[in-house]
Amino acid sequence: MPSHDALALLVLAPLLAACLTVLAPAAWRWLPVVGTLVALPVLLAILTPAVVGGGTLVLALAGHAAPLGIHLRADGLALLMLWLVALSGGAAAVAALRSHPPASPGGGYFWPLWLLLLAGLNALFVSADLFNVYVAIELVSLSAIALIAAGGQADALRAAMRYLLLAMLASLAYLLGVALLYAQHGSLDLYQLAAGVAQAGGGPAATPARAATLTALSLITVALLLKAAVFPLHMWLPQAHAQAPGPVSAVLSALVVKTGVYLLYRLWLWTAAGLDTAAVATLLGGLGAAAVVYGSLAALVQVQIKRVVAYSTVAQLGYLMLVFPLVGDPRAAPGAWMGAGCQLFAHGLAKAGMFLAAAALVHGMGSGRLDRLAGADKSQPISLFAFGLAGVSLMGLPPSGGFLAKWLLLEAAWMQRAWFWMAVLLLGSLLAAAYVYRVLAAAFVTPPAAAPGAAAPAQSSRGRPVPLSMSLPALLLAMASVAMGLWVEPLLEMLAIGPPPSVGPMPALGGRP
Amino acid sequence: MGLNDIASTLLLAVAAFFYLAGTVGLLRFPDVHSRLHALTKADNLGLLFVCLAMALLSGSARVAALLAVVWLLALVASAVSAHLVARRALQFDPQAPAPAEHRAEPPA
Amino acid sequence: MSLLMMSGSGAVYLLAAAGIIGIGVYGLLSADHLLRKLLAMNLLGSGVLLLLVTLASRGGTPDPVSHALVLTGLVVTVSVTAFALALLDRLYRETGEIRIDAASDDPPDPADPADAKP
Amino acid sequence: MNTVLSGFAIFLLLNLAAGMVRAFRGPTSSDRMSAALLFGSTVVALLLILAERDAMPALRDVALLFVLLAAILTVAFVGMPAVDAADQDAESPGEEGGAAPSNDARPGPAPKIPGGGRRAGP
Amino acid sequence: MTLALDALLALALLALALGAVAGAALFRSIVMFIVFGVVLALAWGRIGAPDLALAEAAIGAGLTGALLLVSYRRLVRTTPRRTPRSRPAARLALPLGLLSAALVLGLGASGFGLEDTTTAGAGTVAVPSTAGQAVLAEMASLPLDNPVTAVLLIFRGYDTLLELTVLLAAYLGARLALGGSPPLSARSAPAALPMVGALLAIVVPLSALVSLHLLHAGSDAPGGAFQGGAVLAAAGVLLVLSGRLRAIGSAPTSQRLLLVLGTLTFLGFALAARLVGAALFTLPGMWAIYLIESALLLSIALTLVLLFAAGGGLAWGRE
Repeated sequence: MPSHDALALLVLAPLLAACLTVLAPAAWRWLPVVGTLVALPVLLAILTPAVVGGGTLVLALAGHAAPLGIHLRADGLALLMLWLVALSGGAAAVAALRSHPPASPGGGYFWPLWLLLLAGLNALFVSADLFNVYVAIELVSLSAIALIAAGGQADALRAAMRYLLLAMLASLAYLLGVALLYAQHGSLDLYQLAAGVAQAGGGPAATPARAATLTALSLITVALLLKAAVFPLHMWLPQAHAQAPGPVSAVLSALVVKTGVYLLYRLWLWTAAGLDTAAVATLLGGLGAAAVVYGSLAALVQVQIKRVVAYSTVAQLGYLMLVFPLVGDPRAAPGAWMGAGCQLFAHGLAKAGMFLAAAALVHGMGSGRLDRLAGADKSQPISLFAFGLAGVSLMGLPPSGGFLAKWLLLEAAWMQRAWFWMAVLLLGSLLAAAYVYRVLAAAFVTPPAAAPGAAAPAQSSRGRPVPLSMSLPALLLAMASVAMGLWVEPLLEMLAIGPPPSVGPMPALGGRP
Repeated sequence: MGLNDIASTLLLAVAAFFYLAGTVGLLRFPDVHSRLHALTKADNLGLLFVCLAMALLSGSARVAALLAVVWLLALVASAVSAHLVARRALQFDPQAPAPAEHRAEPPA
Repeated sequence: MSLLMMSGSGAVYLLAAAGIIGIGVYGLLSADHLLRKLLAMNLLGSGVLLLLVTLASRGGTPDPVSHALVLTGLVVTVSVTAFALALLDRLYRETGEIRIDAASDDPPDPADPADAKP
Repeated sequence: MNTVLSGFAIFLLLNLAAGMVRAFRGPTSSDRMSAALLFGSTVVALLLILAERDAMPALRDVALLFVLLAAILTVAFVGMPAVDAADQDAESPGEEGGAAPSNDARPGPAPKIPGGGRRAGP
Repeated sequence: MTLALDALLALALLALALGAVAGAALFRSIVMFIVFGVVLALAWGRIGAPDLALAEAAIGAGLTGALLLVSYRRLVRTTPRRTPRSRPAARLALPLGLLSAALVLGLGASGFGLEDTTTAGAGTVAVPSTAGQAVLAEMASLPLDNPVTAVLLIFRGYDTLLELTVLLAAYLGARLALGGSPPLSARSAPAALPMVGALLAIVVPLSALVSLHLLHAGSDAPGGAFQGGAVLAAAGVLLVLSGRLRAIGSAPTSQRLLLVLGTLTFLGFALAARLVGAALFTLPGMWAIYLIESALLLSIALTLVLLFAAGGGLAWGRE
């Protein structure tokens, strides 16, 4: 199969599968789902060598070139995200197959939505067209929010509603920005727009063209910050991610919020690459730093395990924003860029694993509260181990992928003597260690024999066995996030394909930790 | 200005009169039912004359047929709508005159 | 065919779009009832779409791409609105609530012990 | 002729504005709905005029569509409970919903909206 | 004269928008919003976008209006009295609203000032013309005359496919959110009156005809699958409201097929193009466009009716 077809099929196959899942009789719904889970890695296995060998792949749909038609585009970053969708999404789906059986009545709605979510994510990552991205964002938001509400508890519905309102608002801000850009430059292609944006934005200070272009970029940026839940626009995230069913939380934290970050990269490192973005980069970095500190501190004081993990997502997303100031220095740029890629991937794996592990722990212990985890070390060893392993990656301990990401970012900060960013990176790791440790510590406590005052559920819910299909995907993802640090060359090789213009050609590999 | 134009202008003037009457009624009449009565009758006549004027201006049989459909449909729709709104007003709006036999009508 | 540029009409609709967007933002923030929030959101969307077409047809000829985009935008908006109304329906039935603090941070932790969620 | 058509269109728009006043003032929801009916017939006329004036035959299709939709919206409206803040008919017997057990649960007070509250009905 | 007409329309739009967000009466807001959609359709017509006028009339004013009305009815029926809380956001509402209006206005006005940034620095800019101009230039070589339909199906067909899936996701999501609870009745009792029966007998067949007309017209004149689908859906909504159709918990296979028929047909053509060696999403000719649009129309109509009825499927007859 030609690699171009594989690129398009990464979007179209899940779409087709979603339709088939709607059509299939209940007993056969699992088939298109499993088919998609298998097909995505296979398609990627076809696509990856073509991109790594032949450079960025561009596909003009219906044969119409860009201002007229829509381009699909696969470069290193897109490929990285596609792999993340296939791996994290796949593992979470295995867990979800157990918690939401396809043959159940709800499964007839849950699984097509899951597949549409995957299709939307893939569509977003390969799209080169601003409006197409808008439609993909809507598909992702809509299916993600519906999946949050799948539980049906009051808190989940509230969280879904709040998320929906903010997502609608963000989409409209995005669309307004796109309208301004299209009116100004006559194209919707992210990469074609770069020339016009550079010209309009680089012009004399107070021209209307410059004002309109910069406002459009700001509107889109605010919209994406909201989608990416970057501090201080994170307020919807903790509830939404904590209240969703476990596998859905995993996908939300690992993939859905990443769409905002991914598009911010595309916008500021590609489309607006011709502008002098130092101030914007500092601002975005500052927000990221605030997110790292705030998210970590908030994670430290949570009572519910899933909320700890959700706030940890707020913090970890902050690291991804630190890239903007760090790629400013040409010497440090390649390292910072690779660090960002590694962080995207490592966090995607680790956080999906952590949420699945947390869900398994909650299931096993019968409660989501930290003080009820006591004794989990005995009854839930696999889940707890997975949680800890994912925590190792989040803290950035060697040899995990998280370590590599943070090391690369630190190195980039060191090269430009950016002490503030270095301090943030180190502080974030320390705080991550603290909140992961807090969960583990709560689990290793010996359960009180019979707490007198508290209405302790003595043995009823203590140590319910957890099916392997819940804990094993978590363990695999957590292991992958750690092992990634040992086997990172393919990833770095991928990231070197089509880096942002400001980063320039990547140096030859080798000599990396 | 040809004969056609003059005729259509006249028709439009008549239409304007009916529309004006309907609107004045809607604004000035004291209760829902009289307002409704002013509105539906006058406006449908107004629409009729607009349709006639436009049919004349376009001079195409196809357009004239389409306009006829529009007007007839508007007639049906407004008859039903007015009936439903009036019926509902009887049931729910206390300041509307409420004859006993209507009050007692079962809700179907 | 289009009369947009012959007079100052383009500017008039631009003005209208800007006003609608402003009113939409106002309504969104000031509304308390969720139904009204959704309504304001739809207004805001209409304003944005109107702006998209008005700006794109600056040159005088209608821009078919912008029309197609708006058509897509309309369908997306009605889809999201319909979903939101279903969600609101369920929320209302579960909790009796018809309002939500979209801007507030998350509520305090519920202290109930039986909040297990798989 | 174009001037005549434009003039008539403006006249119709002014009519619309008058209808808007009624729709806004109410006082009952039936008033609002009858104002909306006025909108229907006026807008249909406007569309027919504009179709001729701007040589856009497609606007006649839009007019046809409006006539169809007016009927549907009325039927949707008729099922409304009359509990809008401006309506003050909570004491009228519950009539709608057929056999649904809505009679006892029906017209509760209108949803309280801050900044407004219930309007004093006439 | 023309300017006065447009200015009046714009003023009406603003007044209606204001009426929709201001004041306490929610029902009034909904009526104002519906009328806003009606006037907006007029405005689309004036801007030279009759396609959008059709879509706005059917989708913006008609279906969204009916959705809001029915939702209002469901919510208001048993709404308990609640004490309002003070909200900081409400205090920011006015300044922020004014600010955003001023911002957009300033930008739009400045956008009017510079006609062509794209040609200003000729040669250095990679974009030769706007996408819209490029489409108009290509129209001569296409078998259809409506550029909007050409964009929707030929140039940006991929967008349309994704948009269909958004619609499908909305249906699936609404069902999931409702959680298998029995669908609430959308029926209104007085709709069982004999007059309504007469109305149905006229409006439903006519809607079907109009939707076919719009579908057929769409290739050469304004109209198309979305507008036609919305009109057909409106007829379905009327049937639901009057109790002729009722929502049931889950869809039978035939309806599930209809739901995804549009997406599947489009997807099928998009992929089949590769079999004959063409680029993905290349359509083989007018017949394919008609086929796809017909399938789209049916799927869109059914999905919209199901979203309205809040049901998994539909069945004939009263509840």
